[in-house]
Amino acid sequence: MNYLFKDRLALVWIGLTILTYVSWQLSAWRQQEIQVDLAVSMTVIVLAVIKARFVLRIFMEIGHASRWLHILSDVWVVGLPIALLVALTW
Amino acid sequence: MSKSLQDILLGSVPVVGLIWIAAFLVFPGITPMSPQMTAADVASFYSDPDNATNVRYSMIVFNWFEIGMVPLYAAIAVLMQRMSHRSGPLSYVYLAATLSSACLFAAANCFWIVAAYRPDRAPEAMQLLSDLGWICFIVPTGFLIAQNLTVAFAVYLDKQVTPVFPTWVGHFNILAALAFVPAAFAATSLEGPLAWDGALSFDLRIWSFAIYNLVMFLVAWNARHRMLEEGEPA
Amino acid sequence: MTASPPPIPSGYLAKIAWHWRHNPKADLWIAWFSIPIAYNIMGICYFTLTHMMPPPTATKSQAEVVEFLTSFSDQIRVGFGVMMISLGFLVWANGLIGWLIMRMQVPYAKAWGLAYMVAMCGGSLTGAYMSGFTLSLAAMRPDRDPEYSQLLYDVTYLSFDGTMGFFLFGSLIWTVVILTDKSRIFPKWFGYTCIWNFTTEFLVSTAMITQDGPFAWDGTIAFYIDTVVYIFWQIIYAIVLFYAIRRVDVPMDGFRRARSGNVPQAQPEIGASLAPQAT
Amino acid sequence: MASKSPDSPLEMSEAEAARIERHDENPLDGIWIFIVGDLFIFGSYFVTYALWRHWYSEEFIASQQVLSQGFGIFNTLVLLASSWFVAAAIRAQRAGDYDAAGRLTLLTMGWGLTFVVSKLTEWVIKIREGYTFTSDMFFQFYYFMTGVHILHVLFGMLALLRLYVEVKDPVCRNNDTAESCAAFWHMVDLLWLVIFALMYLMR
Repeated sequence: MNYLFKDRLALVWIGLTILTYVSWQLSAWRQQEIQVDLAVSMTVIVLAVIKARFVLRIFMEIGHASRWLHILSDVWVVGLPIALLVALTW
Repeated sequence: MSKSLQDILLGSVPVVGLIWIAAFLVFPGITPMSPQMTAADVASFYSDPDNATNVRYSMIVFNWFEIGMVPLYAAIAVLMQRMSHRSGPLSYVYLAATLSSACLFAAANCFWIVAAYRPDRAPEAMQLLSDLGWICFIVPTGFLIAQNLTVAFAVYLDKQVTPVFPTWVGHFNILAALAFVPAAFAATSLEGPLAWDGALSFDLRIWSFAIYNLVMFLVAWNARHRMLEEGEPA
Repeated sequence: MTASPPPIPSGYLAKIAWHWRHNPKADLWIAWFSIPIAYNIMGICYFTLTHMMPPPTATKSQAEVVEFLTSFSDQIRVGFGVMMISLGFLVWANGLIGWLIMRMQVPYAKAWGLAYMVAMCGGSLTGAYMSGFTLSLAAMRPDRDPEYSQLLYDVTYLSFDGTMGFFLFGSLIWTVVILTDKSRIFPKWFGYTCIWNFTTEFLVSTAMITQDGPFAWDGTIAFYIDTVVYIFWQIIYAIVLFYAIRRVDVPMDGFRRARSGNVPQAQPEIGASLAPQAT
Repeated sequence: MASKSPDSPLEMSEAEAARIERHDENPLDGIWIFIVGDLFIFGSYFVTYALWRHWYSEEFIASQQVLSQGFGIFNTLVLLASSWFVAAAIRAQRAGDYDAAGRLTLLTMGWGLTFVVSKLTEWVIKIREGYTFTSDMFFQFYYFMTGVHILHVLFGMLALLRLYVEVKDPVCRNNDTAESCAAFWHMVDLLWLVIFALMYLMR
């Protein structure tokens, strides 16, 4: 089972778990007053996209795919939060 | 296998054709209902006991035999596989195209049966059912056209020394396809030749369908018997 | 029969005539050309004349439905007339695809191909024919009892969405055969794009529950995104089919053998061994 | 098979002949196109969700409170772990340790199954509480997104099964196919990360 610790895989997994915990705490931060909070929303989304990017690069090794798809995946990672920000302030 | 049994498939076609014609004569469809009839007219048409009886019995007969032309089309599809592009897609296309026409005929049949079943329904509902029946009966010619053009292409591409069908069958199929075109527009007008009781939508469509089936039956019969004489496996 | 044919002429019409007479895959190309032609005619009718795409909202009141039917009555009826004719040619596309599936190196390839053909032809029956009948009927008599007009209106758009089962299975069959095929008639990545179509067909189902919002039959998700995916996929599919026809090694029957004497890359001696039935 | 003919110039062992007959060089190539396309299709769903959420923010916020974040966190951790395991399985496969690769794949499938079960439990609990697809717009999006996602999870399970077969089959195994299967599973994971943020965490 030492393959679980190869290539910093375990490290990445711990990082992703910590990010999940952070974004959860961030969301539960002001549980009493339930209201729309764009700053929290965007932070949570950006954290999710950062996690997605880690999955794409380290777990999924999208660098092995062709250059175009690699670039497109980065476009997605950058474009999604921007598109969501636009939608949330439309 | 005895010789008479060999012809059972194609032999059933003229029998079914005659039954269709008989049922058609019983059905008041020989003089189709005008699309201009009001809802009250349509309701009184179906509540007239004579009409209702005629519709019911002719529709039952049609229901029994609605799929009866398919042996002819299947036989033509098999003959198409003997043409020079033997295993090409055209014969499958032909067979698939026949499916839809038969199904929509069945749908029209069903709507008419429902209309005649409870004629004391609200007149608006009677008119709706009758409309649905007529439109399912007259309008869906796209698949017939595809069917005809498929045979036409297959015949034109058949470059054997003795082709399965003579070339004029190709021309004839193109002609039949053209004859079916106006019926597709039957919904565009309530009167005139394009309405569903008009000369172009009704008479031309019905007659060309009848003649088409008759001619294709004769052609298929000939082709098959020529092949049997030449000793090809049946 | 083996006389070598003339070289391909340069004129546009002359080229078509040459292919008609000498191309060994003439029947396949005829079937292929029905795809761009029929789909474009249908698409134009759907978008400009019949108001099937983009669909009007499901929340229309009965009076609004009547008004809609009255104002677009002629467009709808003429549009569906054209549609009814062009529809038949979809069978050619389905037949071609089914036939190509039969050529694949898959267990039961022939059955897969037939299953595909039947599934897709059934789809055009409910999706295009039924919706065409009901909407043109409704448009034919806009003075009908508004309740029945609304009924026909609902039947139209719901039966239009109700094709999902047919197309779902069609694309599922396609996905399975392309992914298990070893002959590579279609590229593997195309098999995956069929999953997109499969999934979007699946998702139309929400339109049968909701009347308003993104999941209604005119909604962003149930209609617009699905349609964009579908059209994108349709374009890919026409292109992929084009190359598949080029690539497919047709069984050499008399017709194709006689014709392929002229095509430089054909190998008559292999063809002869593949065609025991040709005399 | 040409290889079996006695006068073939190539000497081929039985195993090699079997391999040529059965082996399809990476039957899953081109999966990257699917993955990137899928990301964009899901992206369009996410943007639609954000728009509606913006327009009906009160309603969405109120319904969002009903979801239990516990399930969300649990599912996220399960999928992250599954991604970790399948990445390790690929490392093992590359190193030629097929036993370990098989074991890791099975464990990944276990994680996947856990996710499916937990997701269905969550659904059942919500439906029992009376929140169904027709309840309101938020729940329409909730059931829709999680439903599409679980469809992908099920496809992903098939991919993992393929990966397992691949690993266990000494004739056909190859790294490309294994990577393709794993990539599909990672996509399932990363889509969930965004769905989790949008559905459970957003404020």
